[in-house]
Amino acid sequence: MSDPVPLLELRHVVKRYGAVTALADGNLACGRGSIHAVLGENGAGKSTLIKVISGVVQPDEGEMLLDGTPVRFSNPLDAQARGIVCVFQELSLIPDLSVADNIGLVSPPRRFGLIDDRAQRRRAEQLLARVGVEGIDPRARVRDLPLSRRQMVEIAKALGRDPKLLILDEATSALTSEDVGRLSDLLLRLRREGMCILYISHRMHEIRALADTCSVFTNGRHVASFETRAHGEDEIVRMMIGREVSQVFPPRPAAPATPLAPVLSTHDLGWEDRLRGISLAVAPGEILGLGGLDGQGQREFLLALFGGLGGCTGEIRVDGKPVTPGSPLAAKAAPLGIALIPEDRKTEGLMLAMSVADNLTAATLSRWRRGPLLDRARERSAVGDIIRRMQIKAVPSLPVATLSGGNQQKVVIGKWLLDEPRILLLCDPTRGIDVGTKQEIYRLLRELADGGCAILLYSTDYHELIGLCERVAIFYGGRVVRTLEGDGITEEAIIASALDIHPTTQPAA
Amino acid sequence: PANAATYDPQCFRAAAAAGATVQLPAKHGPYRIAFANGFIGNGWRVQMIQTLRAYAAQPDVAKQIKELRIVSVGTDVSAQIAAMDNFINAGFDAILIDANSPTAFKPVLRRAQKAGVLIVSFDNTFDRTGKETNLIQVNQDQRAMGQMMGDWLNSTMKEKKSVLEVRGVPGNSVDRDRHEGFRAAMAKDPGVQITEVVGNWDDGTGQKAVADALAVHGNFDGIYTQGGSIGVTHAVMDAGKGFIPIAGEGENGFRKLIVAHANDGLLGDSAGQSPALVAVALKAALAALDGRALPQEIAVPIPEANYKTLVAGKTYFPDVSDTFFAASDFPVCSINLGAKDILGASGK
Amino acid sequence: MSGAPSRALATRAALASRIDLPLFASSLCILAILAIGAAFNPSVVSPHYLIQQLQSAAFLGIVAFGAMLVILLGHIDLSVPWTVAAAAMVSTGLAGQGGAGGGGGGLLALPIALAVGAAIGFVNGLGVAYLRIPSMIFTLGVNAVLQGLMVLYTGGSAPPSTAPPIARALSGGHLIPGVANAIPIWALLGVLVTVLLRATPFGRAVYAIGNRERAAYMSGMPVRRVVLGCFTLAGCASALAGLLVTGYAGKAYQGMGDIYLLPAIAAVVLGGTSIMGGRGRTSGTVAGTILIVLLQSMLAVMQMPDAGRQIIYGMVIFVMLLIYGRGHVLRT
Amino acid sequence: MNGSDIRLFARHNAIPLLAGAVFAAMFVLYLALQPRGVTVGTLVTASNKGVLLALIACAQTLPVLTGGIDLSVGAIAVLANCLASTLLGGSGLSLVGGVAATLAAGALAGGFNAVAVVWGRLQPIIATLATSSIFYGISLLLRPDPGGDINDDFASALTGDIHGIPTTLIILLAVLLLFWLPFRRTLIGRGVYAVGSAEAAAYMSGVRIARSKACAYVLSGVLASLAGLLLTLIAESAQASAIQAGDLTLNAIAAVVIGGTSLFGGIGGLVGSVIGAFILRTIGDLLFVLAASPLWQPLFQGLILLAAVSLGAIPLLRNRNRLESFR
Ligand SMILES: Nc1ncnc2c1ncn2[C@@H]1O[C@H](COP(=O)(O)OP(=O)(O)OP(=O)(O)O)[C@@H](O)[C@H]1O
Ligand SMILES: Nc1ncnc2c1ncn2[C@@H]1O[C@H](COP(=O)(O)OP(=O)(O)OP(=O)(O)O)[C@@H](O)[C@H]1O
Ligand SMILES: [Mg+2]
Ligand SMILES: [Mg+2]
Repeated sequence: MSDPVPLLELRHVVKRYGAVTALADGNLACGRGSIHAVLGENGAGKSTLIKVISGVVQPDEGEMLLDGTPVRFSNPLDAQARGIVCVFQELSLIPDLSVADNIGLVSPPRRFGLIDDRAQRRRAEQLLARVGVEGIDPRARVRDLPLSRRQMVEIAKALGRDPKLLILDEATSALTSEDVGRLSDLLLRLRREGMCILYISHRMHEIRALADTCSVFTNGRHVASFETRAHGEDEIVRMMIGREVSQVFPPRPAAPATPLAPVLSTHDLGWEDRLRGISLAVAPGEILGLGGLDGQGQREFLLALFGGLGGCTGEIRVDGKPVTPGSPLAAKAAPLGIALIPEDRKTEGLMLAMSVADNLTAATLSRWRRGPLLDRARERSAVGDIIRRMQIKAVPSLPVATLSGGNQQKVVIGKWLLDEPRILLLCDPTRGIDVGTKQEIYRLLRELADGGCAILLYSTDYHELIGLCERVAIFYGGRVVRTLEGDGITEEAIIASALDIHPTTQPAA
Repeated sequence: PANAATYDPQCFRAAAAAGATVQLPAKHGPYRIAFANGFIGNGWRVQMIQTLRAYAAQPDVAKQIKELRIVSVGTDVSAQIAAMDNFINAGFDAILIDANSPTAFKPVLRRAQKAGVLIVSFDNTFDRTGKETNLIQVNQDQRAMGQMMGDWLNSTMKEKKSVLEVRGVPGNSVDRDRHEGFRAAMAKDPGVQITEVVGNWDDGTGQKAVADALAVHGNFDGIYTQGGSIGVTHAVMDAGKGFIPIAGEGENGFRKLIVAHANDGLLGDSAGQSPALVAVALKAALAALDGRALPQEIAVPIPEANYKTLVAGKTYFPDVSDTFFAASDFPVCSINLGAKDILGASGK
Repeated sequence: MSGAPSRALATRAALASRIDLPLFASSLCILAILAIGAAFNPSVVSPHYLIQQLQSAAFLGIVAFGAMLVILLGHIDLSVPWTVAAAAMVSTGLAGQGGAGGGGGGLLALPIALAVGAAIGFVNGLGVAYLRIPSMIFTLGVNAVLQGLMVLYTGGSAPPSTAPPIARALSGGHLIPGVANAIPIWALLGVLVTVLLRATPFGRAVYAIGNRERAAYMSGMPVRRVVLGCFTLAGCASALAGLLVTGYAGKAYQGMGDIYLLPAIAAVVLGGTSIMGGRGRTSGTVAGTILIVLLQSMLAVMQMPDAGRQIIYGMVIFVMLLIYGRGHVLRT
Repeated sequence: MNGSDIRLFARHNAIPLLAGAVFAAMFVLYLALQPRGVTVGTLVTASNKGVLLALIACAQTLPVLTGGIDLSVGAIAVLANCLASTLLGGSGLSLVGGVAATLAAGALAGGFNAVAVVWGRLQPIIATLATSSIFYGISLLLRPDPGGDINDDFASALTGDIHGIPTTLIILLAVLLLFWLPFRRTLIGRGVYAVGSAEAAAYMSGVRIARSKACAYVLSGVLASLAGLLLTLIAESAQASAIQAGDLTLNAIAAVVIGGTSLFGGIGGLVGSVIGAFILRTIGDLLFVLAASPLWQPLFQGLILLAAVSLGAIPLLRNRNRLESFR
C-alpha cells in the first residue's frame, strides 16, 4: 500500500445472520484516488461487506477505520454524513417520485425550510449531464424509466452527495456496453479528482479496464489483495472459485445439413410503440440471440411471446400454426410449451418466502397430481432430481430467499426445466451471476438446445451472445435492424448495429 | 291544563300533564312534508318507511299532502343534519325525523325555527333544551316501557331472586331510558339480584349473551330484554332448563313463540316500539300545520300484549314474517294499518 | 454456501416450523382467559359452557376460514356482513316455512344459501381479479349494494324469515350427543380447508399469489381464477355461517352478519396469518377464533362495563400482535 | 408552466382530475335541481358535511401514502368529539384551550398508533383495528350518555359563512394551503411518499423512515381530531357511537380511493381525497333532489359507490402490459 493512512480500512470484520456467517474475516484497505475492485463468487460476502461499510448492517466483530480513526455507523445516513455513498445492487430509487426528487432525496436544496423544486431540478440536470445521460427528463417518474436508465440515475444520485468513498455494488449489471463506457470515463475522471471508488462486478473485462487494485473474497474471507496487473484473468478467477474455468462457452454443434422448420416464428409482430413489425424465426436446437441497447423492445418481444402483453398486432406461429397466447398459463400449456426466465428474479421469478421446493414445482403443479391432490412423494423426488442436475446448493425446505443470487437464478431456470419446454425464452439470465455459475448455465442452455429445445436469449452482455448464439437479432427502436450470423457475430458488429450505425465496410446481413 | 286545550287528546296524549304545547300559525294545505331518516338497514326501519307510505296513501291523508319526500342518510349524524338543512332550504313545511343522536340537532332546530319549519321527531327523539317552539316529539315513553316490563316481571315471576337484563346499544338514549325505567321498577324489591348483559337489540348477540349467562349463572327467575327477543327466547329454549317469564320487544316472531309455548311455561310479555309511530308523527305534523294546538311531547300508548292477551290477526300474525313488528296500529289515532296494508305499500 | 451453515439453517427452520408461535401463544392466551374466568366463576370451565362457546366459535370460525382464504392472497373481504345476511334471508325467504320451496324441511335452503354466497363471492372475485380494484374497497362497495338489495327485498315482499328446519338441524341438532352439529361441521370444514391449502395445486397457488402475485402469474399459475375461486369460497363460507346462525337464532334478519366481520379478521390474524398474505395455517385460525369468542364471552359474563370491554378487547389483540412481532424478529 | 409541464401534470394526476370533473358535474346538477335556487344556506350545508368527511379522508390519506392504513380515524374523531363536548362550553381563552386540548388528544392517539406501527412493527391494518376498539372504549368513558355543552355562538360562527363563503370550507382550504402544500415540500413529507413507494429503497437512501411514518400517523390523528372538533360544532354535542366511527372510517377509505390515492402507498394526496369525500357526499344530495324512491336509495348509493371506486380501475384496464396488473 503506497498510501500511509488509507481512507478506509477494515480489520477482521465479522457479520453473522443468525447461524450464517456472511462475512467471516473482512479485511480491506483503500486509498484516495484509486479504484478498488472487490471480487468473489455469488455469496462470497461482497454485498455484506458493502452493507457494513455503508451502515446498512452493523458488524458483530472487528473494526472499521476512516482516515485512521475508528468509526461505527448505525444507519446509512451516518455513513453518508461521513462521505461514504453506495450504489446498491438492489436499486435504492423511489419509483413513484420524479428523477429530480430521487436525486435530491435526502438533502435537497431548500428555501425557507421547504424544498426548492426549481433548484432541485437544475441540480438534477447538472448531475445527469455529469454521468452523461442528459436525455433523461428530471421530471419523469422513475417508474417509467427502463432499468438501465434507472441505474444511471442511481449513479447520478450517489454523485450528488459528494462522496469521498463511492461504492458501486454491481451497479453496471443492467447497463449496456455504451453506458458502461460512459461510466468508465466518469469513474476514471473521479479517481483523478481524488475520489476512492469501491467497485463490485462479475464482469472481468470491466475490472481489468478500471481497477487499480483487487481484493478477492471466498466464503466470507478475504483471501488476497493485489495490483490488478499483477495477475492474469485466469489466475484471478481461480482465486475466486478455487478451480480452473477452462472454457467458458461450450462448443457449438455443427449446423444441421438441412435447416429444420422453425418451431416458433413471428410475422410483423407489433405492440404499442415498443414493437414495430418484428419477424423472426427460431428452429429446434437453435439459440437465437437478441441484442442491442437495453430497452429497445427485446423484453417486450419475449413477453409478447409468453402471453404477457395484450393487444399485439401481427402474428405468432408455433409449428406453423397461428397462436395468440393470452397469458403465461396459455403459453406454457401443451401445444405451445413456452417458458420464460424473467428479467427480475426477485419479483417475477420467485416467491422469496416460499421454500426452494415449492418454487421449483410452481410451474408444473398439475404434473404432480394424483386425483385432486398433490403427490408429495413424486414432487419431492422431482425436486431432488432437478437440484442434483443443476447443482443447486440449497436445502429444499428452506425459503428461497436464503439462497445466494446465483442459486436463486438456478431455481428459476430449474422451475421451467421441470416443465420440459419446447421453446425457452431467457431475459438476461446471467445478470449478477458469478463466472462459475454462468458457465454452468451456458452449458445447460447448450444441452437443452441439443435436446431439441428452441432458445431465445436476450442478454446485455455481448460476450454471451457471441459465445452462445448461432444468430443474433439486433433490436433498435422496437425493430430488428440487423441479424448477425455465424462469424459475423463480433463485438464491433454488435455495437455498430446496436447504435444503428451502418458500417460500410461490412455488407448488411 | 294543557291536555284539555289540545287537539285530539285521545291520540295526542301529553307525556307529562304540565308539559308545553305547540301551536303554529295555521297554514293552508296541501303540505310539503319531508322525512329525514337515518339508518335503513334493519327490518324495523324498512317497515316504518312502508308504514309511512301506506298511511300517506290513505285517501283522507293523501289529500292533505302535496309532496312527501323521504331520504335515508345512513348512520352519520352530520349527513342527517345536512339532510334537514336541505329540506329547510328547499322550503318544506314540516320535517319528520328519526334521529341518529338525541343531542346533535340543536343547531339545526334553531335554523328550522328561524325558517318557520315544523320538526316532528319520533322513535329516537331529542333531548330538548326547552326553547323550541316548532318541535313536536312523538314517542312511546321509553322509561315507562322499561318500568312496565319491570312491573310485569315482578308480578309474574314465581320466585324473585335473580333477574337477567339484556340491554341495547351502549351509549344510546333509548337504552338508557328503558334501563332506568326497568331498574326503577325492580328497585321496589331490593332483594332481587340483577345480572346485566349487552344484547345490542340484536337477536344473535342477545342470544349468545343470554346463553352464556345461563351457562355461567345457572338459572334466572325472569328475563327482560330490550330487543332481539326471538334470539333470547331461543337461548332459553336451547338451555333446556325450562321456561321462565320473558319480557321482550314487539317482534311478530316473539309473539308467535309466546303463543306456541305459553302452555309449556313461556310466560311472555311483549311491548315495543311500533313502526307505526311514524304515522302518528305524520298525523301530528298535519294537525300542527293546520294550526291546531298539540302537546310538545306526545306519548303514544305502548302497544303491549302478553301471553294472556295475544290475538291472532290483531296483535300477532301467524302468516307473516317473524321480523315483522306486530304492534302496527294505533286505533285511538284512527291508524288502522294491518300487515297487509303495510306490506302492500311497495306496490307503488 | 458451505455445509455447516446450511445445516444450521435447516435445523432452525425445522424448529421454527415445529413451534408455531401464534398457535402456541393463542393457546396459552385461551388457557389464561379460562383460568381467570374460572377464578371468577367456576362454572366457566363446565363442559356445557365450553361446548356452547365452541358452537358460537363455529359460526365465527366458518366465516374466518373464508376470510383466511382471502387474506392468504393478500386481499380482504369486507362484504361479509351482508353476505351472511343476504344468503340467510334469501334462502329462508325462498325455502323457509311458507316459502316457495318450503317442502321437505326446507332442504333447498342449503343449496340456495350456498348459491347466493357463491354468486356474491364471484362478483367480488371478478372485481378484484379482473377489474383489479383493490379488494378492500370493492368488497366495501359490494357490501353497500347488498344492503340496498336486502332493503328492497324485505321492503318489497316481507319474505318469511323463520329458520327452516334444515338450518335448525345443521346448527342446533345433535348427531353427537351433547355436541351441537355446528361444531362437527366446523371441524369438517377445517379438515377440508387444510387439505385444500396444503395438498392441492389450488392451495399452493394461493400461497404463491399471496407471496408474490407477479411471480405466480409468470409461473403460469391461473392467478385470476384462483383469486376468483377464493372469493367465491369465502362467499360460500359466509353464506353457510349465515344459514347456521339462522338456525341458531331462529330467524334470518338484516344486520345479522354485522358482528362477524371484524372478529373474523382478528381471529385470522391472531391465528398467525399474515395480513399481507402468503403465510398462515388453518390450525392458527381455529385457535384465533376460539380466543376471540372466549374473550368476548368472558368479558360479558364478568359483567365488565362496555367501555372496559372495548379497551380490554383491543389491548389483548394488541399485546398478542406484539408478541408475534417479537417472535418474528427473533426468527430472522 | 409550459405545455409539457401541463401534460406531465395531467398524466401524473389523471385520477384526481377525473374525479374533480365528476364532482363538478354532480355538484352542478345538484345545484341546478335545487327547488328554490342556490342560496348561501345550500352551500353551507353541503360544505359542512362535506368538510367533515374530507378532513377524515385527509387523516386517512397520510397513513395510506406510507403504504399503511388507519382504521382508527373514525374512532379518533369520535373520541375527539366526546372530549371536545366537555371542553368547549366556555368562552375566550378556555375555548382556545379546549380546541388545543382536543387536537393534542388527537395527536396522542395518533402517536399511539405510530408507536404500534413504527416501533412495535405491527401491521397497520390490524394494529389500528385494535386501537380503534381502545379509543372507542375511552370515548364511552368520557361520554357514557349523549350530550355536551358547547358555546353556541362559537359553533354557529364556525359552521356558518363569512361573506357568503362557508366557514368550514375556509378551514378546509386553510388545511390544504397552510399545511398540506408546505408539508409535501418538507423532507418528512417527501419521506412519506418515499416510504410508501419503496420502503427498503428509502431506508438505503438514508430517508428517515421512522420519522416520516410516525409523523403520518400523528398528523392523521390531529386531522381526525379536527374532524371530531368540527362534528362537535355541527352537532353541538357528542355521542360515543361505534357505528358513527365505523361509518366515517369506511367512507374515508372510499374517498381516498376515489381521489386517486393508491392503497399500496406512494401515490396520491390530500386534494384528491377531499374531492373523493365531496363526491361521496354529493351522491346523497343527488338522491335528495332527484326524489328517489326511499327503498331504492340504499341500492343506488351502493351502486354509485361501486362505480366511483371502479373509476380507479380504468387506467389499469387500459394497461396493455399484463404484468403491470400483478403486484
Ligand atoms: N440477511 C441475511 N440473512 C442470512 N444470511 C445472509 C443474509 N445476508 C447475507 N447472508 C449470507 O451471507 C452470504 C454472503 O452474502 P452476500 O450478499 O454478501 O454475497 P455476495 O458476495 O454479494 O454475492 P453476490 O455475488 O450474489 O451478490 C450469503 O451466502 C448468505 O448466506
Ligand atoms: N432471510 C435470509 N436468510 C438467509 N439468507 C438470506 C436471507 N435473505 C437473504 N439472504 C442471503 O443474502 C444474500 C444476499 O441477498 P440478496 O437479496 O442481496 O441477493 P443478491 O445479492 O441480489 O444476489 P445476486 O447478487 O447474486 O443477484 C443472498 O446470497 C442470500 O443467501
Ligand atoms: Mg452482492
Ligand atoms: Mg448479492
